[in-house]
Amino acid sequence: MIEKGKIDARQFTILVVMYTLGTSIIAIPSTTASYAQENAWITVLLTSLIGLLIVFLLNQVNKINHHKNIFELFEYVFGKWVGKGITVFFLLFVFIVAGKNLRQIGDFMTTHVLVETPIQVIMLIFVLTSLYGVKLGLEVISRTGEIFFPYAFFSLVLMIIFVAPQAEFKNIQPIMVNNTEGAFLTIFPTLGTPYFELVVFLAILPYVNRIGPGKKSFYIGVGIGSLLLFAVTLMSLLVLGPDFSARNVYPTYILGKKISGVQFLERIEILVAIAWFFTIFFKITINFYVLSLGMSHLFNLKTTKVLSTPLAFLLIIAGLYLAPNLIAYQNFLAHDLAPFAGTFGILLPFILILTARLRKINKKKKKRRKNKRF
Amino acid sequence: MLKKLQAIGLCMVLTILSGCWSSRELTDMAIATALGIDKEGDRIKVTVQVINPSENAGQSFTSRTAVTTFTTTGDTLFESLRRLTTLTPRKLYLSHIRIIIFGEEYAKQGIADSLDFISRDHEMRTDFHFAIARGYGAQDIVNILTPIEKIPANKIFSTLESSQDFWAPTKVVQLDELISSMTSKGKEAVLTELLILGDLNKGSNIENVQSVPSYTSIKSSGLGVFHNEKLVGWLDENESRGFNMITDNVHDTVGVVPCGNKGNLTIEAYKNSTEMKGSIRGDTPNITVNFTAEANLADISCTIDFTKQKTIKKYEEKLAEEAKNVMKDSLEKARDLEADIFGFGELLSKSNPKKWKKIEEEWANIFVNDLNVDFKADVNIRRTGTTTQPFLDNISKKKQEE
Amino acid sequence: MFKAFSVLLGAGLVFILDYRSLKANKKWDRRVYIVIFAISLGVWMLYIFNVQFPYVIQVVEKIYNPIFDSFNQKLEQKQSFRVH
Amino acid sequence: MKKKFWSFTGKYKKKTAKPNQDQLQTSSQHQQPLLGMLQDDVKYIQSSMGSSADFETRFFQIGTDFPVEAAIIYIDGLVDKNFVHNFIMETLMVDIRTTDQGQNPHEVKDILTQLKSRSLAASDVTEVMDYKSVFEQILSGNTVLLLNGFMKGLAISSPGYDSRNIEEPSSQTVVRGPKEGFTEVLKTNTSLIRRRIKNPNLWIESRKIGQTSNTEVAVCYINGIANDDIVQEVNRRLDNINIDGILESGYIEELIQDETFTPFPTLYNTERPDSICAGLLEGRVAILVDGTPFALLAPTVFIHYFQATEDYYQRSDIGSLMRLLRFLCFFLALLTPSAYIALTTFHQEMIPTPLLISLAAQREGVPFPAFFEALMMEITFEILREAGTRMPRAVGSAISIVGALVLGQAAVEAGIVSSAMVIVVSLTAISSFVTPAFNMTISIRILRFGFMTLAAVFGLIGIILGLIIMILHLTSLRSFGVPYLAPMGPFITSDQKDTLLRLPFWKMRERQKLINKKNVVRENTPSPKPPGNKN
Repeated sequence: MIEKGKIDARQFTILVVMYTLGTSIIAIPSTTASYAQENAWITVLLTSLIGLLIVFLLNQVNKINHHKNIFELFEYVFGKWVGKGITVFFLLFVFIVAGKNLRQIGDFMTTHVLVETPIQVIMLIFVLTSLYGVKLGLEVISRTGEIFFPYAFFSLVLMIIFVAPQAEFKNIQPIMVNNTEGAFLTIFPTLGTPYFELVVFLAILPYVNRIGPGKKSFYIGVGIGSLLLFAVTLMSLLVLGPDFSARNVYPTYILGKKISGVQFLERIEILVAIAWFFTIFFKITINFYVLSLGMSHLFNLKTTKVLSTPLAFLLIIAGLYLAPNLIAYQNFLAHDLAPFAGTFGILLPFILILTARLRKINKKKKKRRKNKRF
Repeated sequence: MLKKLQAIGLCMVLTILSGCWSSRELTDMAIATALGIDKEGDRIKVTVQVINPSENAGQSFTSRTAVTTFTTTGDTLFESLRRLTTLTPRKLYLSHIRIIIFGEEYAKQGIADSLDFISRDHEMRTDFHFAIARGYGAQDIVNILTPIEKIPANKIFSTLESSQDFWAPTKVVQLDELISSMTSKGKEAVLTELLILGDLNKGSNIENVQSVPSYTSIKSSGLGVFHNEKLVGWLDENESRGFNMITDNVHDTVGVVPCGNKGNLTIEAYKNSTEMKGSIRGDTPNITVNFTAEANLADISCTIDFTKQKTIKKYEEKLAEEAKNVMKDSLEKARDLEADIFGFGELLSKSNPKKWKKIEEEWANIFVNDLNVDFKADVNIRRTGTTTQPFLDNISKKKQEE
Repeated sequence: MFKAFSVLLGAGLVFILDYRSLKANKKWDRRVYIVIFAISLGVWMLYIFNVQFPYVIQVVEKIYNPIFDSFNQKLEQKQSFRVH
Repeated sequence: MKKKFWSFTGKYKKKTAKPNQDQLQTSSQHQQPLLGMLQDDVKYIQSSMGSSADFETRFFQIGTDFPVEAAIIYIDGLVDKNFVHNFIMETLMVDIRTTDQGQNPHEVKDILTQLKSRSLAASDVTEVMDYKSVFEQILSGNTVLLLNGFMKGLAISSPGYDSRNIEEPSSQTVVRGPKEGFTEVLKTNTSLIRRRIKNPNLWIESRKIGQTSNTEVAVCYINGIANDDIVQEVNRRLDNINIDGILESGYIEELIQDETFTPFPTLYNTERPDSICAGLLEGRVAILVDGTPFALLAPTVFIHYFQATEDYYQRSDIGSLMRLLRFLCFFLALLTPSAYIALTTFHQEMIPTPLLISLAAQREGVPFPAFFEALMMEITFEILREAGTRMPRAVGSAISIVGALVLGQAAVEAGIVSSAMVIVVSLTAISSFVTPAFNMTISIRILRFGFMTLAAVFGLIGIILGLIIMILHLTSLRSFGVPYLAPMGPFITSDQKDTLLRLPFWKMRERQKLINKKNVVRENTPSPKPPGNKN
C-alpha cells in the first residue's frame, strides 16, 4: 500500500458529497434545463437514482478485494501488464477529468468574479492549493473536508431557503407533458458528471478504516449530494424559470443573486459561490490525488506525492487545451462527456467484475478438479 | 524549513509581481445608478446617471449636485457605454444600477437588443427595475433632480416599490421576468410608465431641489404594454389596476364606491388574491378569474347606517361589482392592443398542454375574439377602523336643528 | 520570449525546491520524477510558443461521435432555444 | 530514570548526544570522588568555582573531646542563612557538644549516618560522594557538609533565595477565578499545583536540562489519567535536548514541538496554576521550568487557545457565548482588513449601495490604493503595539496619546487614510486581543498580512484559497501525536461538548478522546433536578 493513512466513514461521506456537488452544481441546472426544460428536475431525480445504482456497481468492484485500490485491482484481475495498460488509460481519464474541473472553475471565475484575470493564473492558484493538499496526504484532505463541509452544505441549504419565497410553481407546469422524451434523453448526459466520475473513489475506498460503513457512506454521500443537486435544479427552475435557467451559463450563481430576505442579506451571492469553490476544490483535489496515487502505482514509486508537482503543471495545460471556447466545452458536456466518462465509470467496472467472476469461477473449478483427483 | 521559507517567498514574489488584474479602486470608478436608453436615428443614445460620492456622504457638502449624467450614442448599447469613457473621468461601474429607463420612441421600436447586453454583462445584476418614459425621452427623466432622495434613481426605485405595495396601478418588473414574458408564447410584457410633471428644463437644475415645492417631478401611474419586444400602447391608472388585480399583483390598495345620496365610501383592501383557472372545452378556451379581497373601512363621507349587517353586505357587493368592472376594462384595453399581458395563453399551456399546441399559432386572434373570460369578485369587509358609525350624520342633523 | 524565459525560471525554481524533498527516496523515484518534470516543462514550452495541439475534447469527440452521433442528434432536437 | 522531584538524589544522566570537548573534560574531572582531605577538597571546590564572590566556606569542629574538622559550603544568596545558622551550625557546634559528650566521633563507625539520623534537624539530607554532586547541591541552594577524613559529605537542603511573591498573573487575568499566578521558583510552582490536586497520583518528574545552565525542568502529570505514550514522548523529547542553557520555557517549547515551521503554537503556555491543573485533569502533561512563571502544557489542540479557564467558572451558557465570541473575534482579527480590501477593490457589487457611496466618499482624495492604505495602517498599529510593550511604563501614556492621534484623527483629517480604514484597523486590533492566549494572537497577526496580500491580488477568492491552505496546514499539524484541529477535523462527536460550546459539567461526562485513551469517564454527577419532585 502506497497510501498509509486511514480515513473514517464520515470523512469518506463528506468527500463523496463534495465530489458529487463539485462542478455539477453550477453546470447541471443549465444543461438539464436546456434539454429537458420544465422537466429538468425529474431528469435530475431519475439521474440520481441511477447514480445510486452506479454506486452499487462500484461497491461490487470493491468487493473483489476490500484491501486493494482500483490500480491494484487492475493488476490483480487482469494480470500485471494488461493491468498496467488499463491503468494508463484510466489515469488519462482522471487526468482529463481533473483538467476539466480546473477549466470549469477557471471559466466560471473569468465570467463572473475575476473577469480581467487571466485564466491561467486562476488555474495556477487553484492547482497550487490542491497540490499542497495532495502533498499533505489523504488524511489531511479528508479532515479539511470535515472543516469546510458544514459551510458548503449550510450555505447551499440557506440559499435554497432564502430563494424559496420567490418560487413559482407555474414554472414547472405542466409536469411531464411537453418534451417527455427530452427529459429521459437528458438523463444520459447528466450522468456524465458527476456519476460516471465517481469511479475515482474506488482508489480511496480501501483506505476507509472499516469496510462496511465505508460502502454505506458511499451511498449516503451520493444520496446527499444528489439531493442538493436536485434541490438546486428545482429551485433554479422554480425561481428563474426553465428558459432563463437554460439561457444562463451558471444559473446557480444567478439564483444566488436572487437572495433577498432581510435588507442586509442581499448581494451575498459570492458567499454562495464560495461554497462551490470548496466543493470544486475538493473535486479537483480528489481527482489530483487519485492521479498522483495512480502514477505512483504505475511506476512503483514510494509515496503518492513524488510526482504531484510536475503533474500539477501538466493539469493546467490539460485545462487550457481542453476546449477552444466555452461553447465547445458546453457541447462536450452535453454530447461526449457521458460516453467518455461512461467508458471508465461504468463499462470498466463492469468488465472488472465480470473478469473477476470468471476467473474466480475458474479457480474454484480448478480447486474442485484438484479435489476430485485426490 | 529553509525550503518552505523559500517556497513561501516565491509565492509572495509571484503574487506581487503578477499584479492585480481584476482590482479597481473605489476612487477609480463611477458608480452608475440609472441608465436611460433612447433611439437617435439608427443609433442608441445612452444616458447614465453617475453618483458624485462626496456630495452624498461625508461631512461637508458643497453646492454641487449629487449626481451627474453623461450622454453618448453608439450602434449598440455596449459600444455606447464604452464610448462614455471619453466623457466620464472614471470607468463606469454598473453593478449598482437601480433602474433602467427606455424612451418611448425607443420602446416602440423594440427593446430586445439592449436586453441581451443587460443579461449578458457580468456587472449587471438582476435586482433593478425597468420603466418607460412616457411622452419623453429616457434622457429627460434621468436628468431630473429629485427632492428628499438625493439620488434620483433611488427615488424612482423606491417610488415604484412603495406604490406597488400600497397603490395598485404600478408594477415592478425585473430582468428575468421581463425576458421570460417576452419569450413566452402565451404572454406579453408590461413595464411601468414614468411621467414628468412640470417644467422639463427646470428639473435638471439644482433649483429644483432648493425650493420647497419642486418645479418638476417624476410620477409613475400606468403601464406600458408590449407586443413581443415592441411597445404598443398604454394602460391608464384604472386599467393598470385591473391588470394587477387579474395577475394577482395587488398587495394593498384602495377601492372607492359612491354611497348614500352623495359622498363616497373608501375601503382599504389589504388581503387581495386572484386565482386564475384556464380550461379548453371543445375548441373554445375559457378563463375564470376569481378575485377575493379583505378590506377595512377607511373613509366614509355619506350618511348610512353601518351598524347593520345588511348595509355591509350591500356595499361588499357594490365593491365586488366595481372590481369586476375594473378588470373587464383592463381586458378590453388589452384586447384592443392585441396583447395577452395577463398570461392567459401561458395558463392554458400549463393546464391543457395538448390542446394548447393546436391553438398556439392562432393565439393572438383567439385572445382578441374567441376567448371567454369570466370574472368573479368577492370583497369582505372585516373591520371598520377605529370607529363604527360615521359622525357626518350627526353633523347634518345639527345643521338642520340650527 | 519573456514568457518562455520566466516559465523556465519558474520551472527551475520549482525543480530546485521540490526535488530536494525527494532526496530520501529511491533512485528510481527520482528518475521518474525527472522524466515527468521534463515532459511537463516541454508541454509548457510548446504552449508558450503557441504550438497548436488538438484540443482534448476534439479528440474525445472523434472517438465517440461515430457511436453516439444519432443520440446526440436526437438530443439536440430537444434543445430549448434551438435556432430553426 | 524516573525520579521524584522532592529528593535530589538522582544523578544527572549524561546526554545522549555528544557534548563538546571542553565540557567533556571538566565534567570528567568533576566525576572524581571526594578525596577525604578536607582542606584539599574545599580548595579544589573553591578553585573550580573560580573563588567566586558568593562562594562561602566555614571551617569548624564537631565535638569537644575528640573534635572532627568539618566545613560547610554554600552559595551566599541561594541558601536561607537563618536555617544554616539555626539548624546546621548550631546543631553541629553547640548541640553535639552538650549531648554527645564522651563519645569519640572517630570511633563511631559511620559518623555521617549518625549526624544524618540523629543530629541534623533538617528535613532533607543526602549523601554526596563526588565533586560533581557537590556542585550540583550547592548550586541548587543546598549546604554541603564535609568532614575531614571522610570520602563523602552531606548535602542539607537549605534553599532560601529571594523571589517574587505569588501575584496575580499579568498575562491572563480573570474576573472570577483564582488570582494566583506562577512565580519564577519551580518549587513554589509545583506547590501551587499540589495544593490544587491533592492526590498521590500527581507525579512530578524532574531533570536538569542545559549543559551550562543546568536548569531544572519538571514534568508533571496525573498517573492513570495522562496517556503513557504522551508522557514517554515528552520525556524522550526532553532528554534529546542538548543546549547550553534554558532561560525560559520558550526554549523548551521550540525544542520539543512537533512541527517547527508553523505560525501556530503547538504547546500551550500559561502562568495560571488553575489552567495547568485543568490540563492535568484532562490528561495533559505539564512542563515547568525553573526561572519562569510560564509553564507548558502538552499536547495542545487549536481550540485550547480559545478556552479560558473562566469559561468553567462562569455558568455554562455564559461560558459558551464567550467562547463563540472568541471564535468570531479570531476570524475578525484574521480577516477584517483583507475582507475590506477584497470588498472595496474587487466585489463592490456586494456592498449595499448607500454604504458603497459612503465608502467612495471617504476614499475620495485618499492618495493610496486600499491595499497599501490597509498595510500602512496595520504596520503603524503593530509598531504602536510593540512600542507600548517594550517602553518603560513612564512613557507608555505618551505612546497611547500619539497613537490615538496618529491613528485616529490626524491621518483621517489629512486625507491620508479613510475613516473606514481606521475603523477596520481598530476592530482588528481589539479583536486580536480577545484571544486568551497571547501566542495565538501573534500567529493571527502574522497571517493577517498574508491574507491581505492574497485579498489584494485575488479578492475574496484569494482569501478563500488562503483559508483552505491555512486549514490544510492546521489539519496536518500534530501536537505530541494528537491532531491539532482535533475535535473538529477529525470530527469527534463526543468531544463537541467542550469545543465551540461549553456544556454544563453534568453533560461532559468524558474526557477528550484523543488526549485520553484510558480512564475516560470524568464525572458522573446526576443531572440536577428540582427538589421536592419526588415521584
